[in-house]
Amino acid sequence: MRRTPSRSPRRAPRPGRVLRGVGLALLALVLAGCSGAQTMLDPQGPFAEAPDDLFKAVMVVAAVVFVFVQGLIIYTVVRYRRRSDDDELPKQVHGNTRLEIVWTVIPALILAGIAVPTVQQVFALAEEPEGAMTIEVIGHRWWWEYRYPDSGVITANELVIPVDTPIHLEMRAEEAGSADRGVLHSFWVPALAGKQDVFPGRITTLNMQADTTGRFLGQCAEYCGLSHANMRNRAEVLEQDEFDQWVAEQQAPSDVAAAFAELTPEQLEAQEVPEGVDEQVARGHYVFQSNCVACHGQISDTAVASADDFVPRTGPNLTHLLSREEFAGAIFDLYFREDPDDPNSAFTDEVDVELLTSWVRNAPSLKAMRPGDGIGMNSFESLPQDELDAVIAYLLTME
Amino acid sequence: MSDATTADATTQAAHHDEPTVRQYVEIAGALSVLTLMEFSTYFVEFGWLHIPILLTLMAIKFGLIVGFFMHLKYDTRLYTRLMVTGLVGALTLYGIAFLAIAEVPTLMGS
Amino acid sequence: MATTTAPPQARSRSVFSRPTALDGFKGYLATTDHKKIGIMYFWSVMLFFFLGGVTAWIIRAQLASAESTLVTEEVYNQAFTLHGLTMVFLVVMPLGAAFFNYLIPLQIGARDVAFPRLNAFSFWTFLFGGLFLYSSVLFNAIPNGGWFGYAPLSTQIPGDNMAFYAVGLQIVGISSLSAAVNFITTILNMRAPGMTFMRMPVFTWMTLVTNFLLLFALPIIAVALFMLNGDVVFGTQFFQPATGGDPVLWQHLFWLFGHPEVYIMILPAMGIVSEVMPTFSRKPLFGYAAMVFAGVAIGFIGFGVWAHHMFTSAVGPVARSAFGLTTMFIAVPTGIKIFNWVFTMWGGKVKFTTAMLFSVGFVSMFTIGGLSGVTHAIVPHDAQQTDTYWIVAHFHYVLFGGALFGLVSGIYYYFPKVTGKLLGEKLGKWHFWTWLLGFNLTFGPMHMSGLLGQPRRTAVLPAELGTDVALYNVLSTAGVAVLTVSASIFLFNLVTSLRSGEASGDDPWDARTLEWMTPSPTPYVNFYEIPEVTARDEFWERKYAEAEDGSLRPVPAGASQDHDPSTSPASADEHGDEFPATAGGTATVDTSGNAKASPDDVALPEDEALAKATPDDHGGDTEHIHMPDPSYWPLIMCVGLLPLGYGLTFANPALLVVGALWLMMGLFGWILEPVAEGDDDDPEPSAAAA
Amino acid sequence: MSAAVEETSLGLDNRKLAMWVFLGSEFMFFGAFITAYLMYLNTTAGGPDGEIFDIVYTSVSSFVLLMSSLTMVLAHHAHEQGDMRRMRMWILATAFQGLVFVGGQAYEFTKFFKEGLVPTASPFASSFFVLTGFHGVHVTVGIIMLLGLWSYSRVGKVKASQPLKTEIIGLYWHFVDVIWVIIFVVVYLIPWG
Repeated sequence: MRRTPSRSPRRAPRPGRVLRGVGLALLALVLAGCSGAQTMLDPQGPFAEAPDDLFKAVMVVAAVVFVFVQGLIIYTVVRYRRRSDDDELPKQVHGNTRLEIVWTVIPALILAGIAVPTVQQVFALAEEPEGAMTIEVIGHRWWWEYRYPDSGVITANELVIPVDTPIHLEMRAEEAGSADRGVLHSFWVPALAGKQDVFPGRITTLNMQADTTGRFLGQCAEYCGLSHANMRNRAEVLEQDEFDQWVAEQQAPSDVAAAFAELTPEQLEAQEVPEGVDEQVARGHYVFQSNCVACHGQISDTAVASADDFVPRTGPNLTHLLSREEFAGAIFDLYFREDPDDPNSAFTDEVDVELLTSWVRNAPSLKAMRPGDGIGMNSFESLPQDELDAVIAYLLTME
Repeated sequence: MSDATTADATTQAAHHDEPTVRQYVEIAGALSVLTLMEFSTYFVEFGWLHIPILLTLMAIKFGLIVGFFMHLKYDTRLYTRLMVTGLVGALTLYGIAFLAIAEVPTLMGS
Repeated sequence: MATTTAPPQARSRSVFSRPTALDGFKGYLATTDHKKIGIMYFWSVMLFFFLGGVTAWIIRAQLASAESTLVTEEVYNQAFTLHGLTMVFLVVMPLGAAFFNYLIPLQIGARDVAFPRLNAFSFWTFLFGGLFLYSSVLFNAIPNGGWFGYAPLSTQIPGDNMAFYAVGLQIVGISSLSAAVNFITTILNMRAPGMTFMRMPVFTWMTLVTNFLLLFALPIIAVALFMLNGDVVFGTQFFQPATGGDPVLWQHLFWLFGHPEVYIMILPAMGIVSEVMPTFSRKPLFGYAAMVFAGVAIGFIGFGVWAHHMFTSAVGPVARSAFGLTTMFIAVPTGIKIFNWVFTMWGGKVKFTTAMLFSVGFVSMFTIGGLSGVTHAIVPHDAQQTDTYWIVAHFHYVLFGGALFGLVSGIYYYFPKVTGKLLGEKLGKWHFWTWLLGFNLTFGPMHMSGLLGQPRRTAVLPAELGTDVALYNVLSTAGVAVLTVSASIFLFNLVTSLRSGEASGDDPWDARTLEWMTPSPTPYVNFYEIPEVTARDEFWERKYAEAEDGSLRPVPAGASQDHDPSTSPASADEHGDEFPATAGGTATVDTSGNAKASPDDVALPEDEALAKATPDDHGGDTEHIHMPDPSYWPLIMCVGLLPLGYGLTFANPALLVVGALWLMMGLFGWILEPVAEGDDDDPEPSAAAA
Repeated sequence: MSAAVEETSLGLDNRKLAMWVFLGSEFMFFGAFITAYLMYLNTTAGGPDGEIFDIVYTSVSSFVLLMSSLTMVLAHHAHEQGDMRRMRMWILATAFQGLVFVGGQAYEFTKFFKEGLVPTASPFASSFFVLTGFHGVHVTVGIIMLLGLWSYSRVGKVKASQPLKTEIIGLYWHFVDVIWVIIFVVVYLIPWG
């Protein structure tokens, strides 16, 4: 089950990278971690800010208590240490009721002070915000799926949301298309909100809102078995108009899919090449039909009218694969980075075809999965190389 | 009252006020009647009182058994406290857990 | 009375003759001596601590760099599951039990626990439970669902991995439950005359609270584990969403046990620190009553905070608020304890032995863990913290910086009592400072990596996160290296001190409580004479009296309240090798702690057992001292748990039957075992009275 | 009582105290099973629900178990008076009634199995069988203890001077009975639907 080297050389830290990481981390230490890919100290929206304010206030109190108690300990052990020649017994004090009351009451008062805003916030955060946009979040082993009931969009790994709009997530776990199978996950984008566990057969909710555009990282935070570490998620916050454009693009079938939609069943049966479609791409379509559709669903599934039409699926919808920047539970970059050494640098326009190919050829060798139990992607080692190339060519049309 | 026991040397001083055989049988009779009453609720509808009645009968039976058959009425209070701690602990903790489970929306299908 | 007396039972009823060996390997196998059992607990813990360390190394080596491929996800998942299980159930809990065993009878002035054979049973069950859990290695089925075993994942993992989890913990739980019944009975009922509740040492108090927590928490996990066992092995539907089973039920049951478990681990350490601090400050514990009250309060509130482990689960706002509040207010009794410890040292003459250093380290480190614990009570922000390294840092500050520092302090403090030798102070100081450094280096940076977003239980550190947390992870891994060096120093110190440590004398620390009144190493009978307790710090009160000017002066040797030279500490060195042999009794005892008994002596006529001295009979050298007899049956009975356990793991009816029959046979052998005298059976007084 | 008892701090016998301590923890044990049962009352996954119970049948076996508590306490009473013959008789009667109860339960279970109520059917079925099954295991252990007590008293291992042994086993037996008093009402009689 060891990952093949095809992944590690790409991702394994080189010495330079480690040094760079150390430098960055030192910087982060100086800034008290105010920046970072997945930090909980740099909230970007009201649902993360309110708890953060409370936390930081408590941390100030805790720091005062910390300094006081540790100072008291140090003072005591230094002041009252025994000199070697000192055999005299100290005064045998058994207690002091007044002192004891003091250190019972004062902490209780401090805690009561923390308790009031805490309880207020618990209830405030549980309310569904007004005018919220509902998105369904579905945890699979081991990737996240998002469904937009208003627009019929289905996507994976990267949650795309508009800025300044409250988002209401309705979340559940699913597996192999069954709503009451699956295990617990926890959805978490620290910059936007705290985490919330996700259950099979039950709906939990989470509110979030982003005040700034940008890309925020998260990952599954409830242990969900073998590849728990490889279940990451991102939130892509866009301006409202960019978001609307994104939705429109997602709703439109891809050019190739549209071309195939023109064909009659007989033509499809005969595996004909539609007009204006590259022959290899068309071949890839038919290979996809016989090997991939069972889990990933029809390519055109994305443009559906209502939530009722959603088809439960085992693998992510691939219609607009190239509109995402990462794949396989967001553990691999679909596009090259501007700086190959910096895993957080911006993406280029160039697809990492080699990585995508090796993923399709033998996914379980790159990511720990259990395809035998219907969890995760099968290996397609037995697929002839030309068919594999055709599928890749086909996938590369899914913009 | 206790006539059969006095002669026996092994009778414990601490136990001399324990029930006699006759009392034991009477308690068993009471338990039987209570069980019969419980049983009868199966055939009679008491409306909203149904569950409270059953629980009350159950509590009385419980009290009779632990109080007399298990001698809690005559033994040291410590035993009673141990039992009550377990009983109240179970009721409280599981009760709270039950309420906490009930507070969140139920499962989707089932 | 005609039916009363059967002739004294012949020894032939038992399959085995009652073992008599008190020394050597056989002596350990059959021992019912609480001290030997405590020592066996200790060495078993050392074994499991090593294994727990190995798993820790796997975790830290993997996380030392981002996107590491050193071990696979499967191996990593097994490692952190086993690490948690080992450290909680096979290290911290039984290390506490080692101290209960060795110290409780000594601290309350008893010769043994209430049920010595049950005590041996508890130990063997713990050991077999631990070995059972680790035997999963042989079946390539190491538990891999996390120590918390959340359903439905735990029920869906293919293979027998989580069956080993369910059954292994069940066995360990049986051990703890039987020990809890035993120790509660012992502490309530076996105290020396005059030892009222408010004169009990704080360690005894904390042990009592701990065992009550065990008593009421273990049945809950037992039920949960039975259900899990059913779901994993036998196809029941408790946690299966497909048929309407609710995974949240598992969470409630697990944490209903799991949170008291935290206090089960920390309270014994608190008790030890409460013994060490007064001794080395040469002052009584500050606010004894408050300390006891706070311990009891922690025990009570500890049962009411469980859902704070579930703030991001399917738990509604009312429950979130309620459990947030209880979680906050458990900090109050904890704070009371911390201030009382500091003020125990305040105004004292603090001597920094290694034991004291570890205790001060405990107070300091535990404070950090306590403060980060309060942040979990901020429910909205707990949704950020939970399942990150912030939590990992927190509970290691509580369980390592707290529980383990306290328990190690206890090892240094009580080593002379157990062995008669000092545990090397020079190496001890090296041990302490490297331990403190390594501990903070390992777990301090985890606060930062947690706040920066590193989740727990992830086999791979993502590259994009790795840039932020790389330094902290490297530091953590380096910290484990320091801890390894430190643990090696400790082990070396332990071994060399055992072989050639400096003789300690009976009371090397000028201590305060009853256990130090006995010679070191503790003789087989504990106390040649059960002491009469008149004060809280009984031993101290016997050693020091108030002079006319109000200051304390040592009481001259031989002038203590207790005139028997054999118990007087001042003359303890002088009584030499001649402890008055018991005339016709079961055991002749010499001061090296070895009792010699000949088979002929053991089978006593029953009426002679009546000569057993009452505590107020300070008859001196004519006293019979009745010690519990050794027995093989606890060990034999425990062996039956193995077929039963494997039967439950592999759904094998034949093994289940074998196990059940074995246990029944063991039980009957246990009951039928002839009693020499003074065991947990009746001394048959009425037969003689008639 | 005995010399051993007078020596203890509380003046109580260790074994009896330990039994009570243990029973305190047993309430938590059965409480969890009952909680799970109540939680899953309506979670039958389309399979059989509580309607399947035969109240008349169960009432009879409950009554038998209840009366076994009477014979148990009579056995203890006889033992206290040193009447070992009578004590043995009542012990046998108690064990016999326990056997009737367990046998009845076994019969009831097989009947349920035939009607489709098996432990793997639904959370409701699982929690019903585990709750009543563990109670049955407790009764069985009690029967073994009673038979042990009976045979030991025959060979003189348990003497007339030791009514405490009967009392402690009795405590366990009554506890098992008391748990059934709760189960009988909560599981069988209350029409939760």
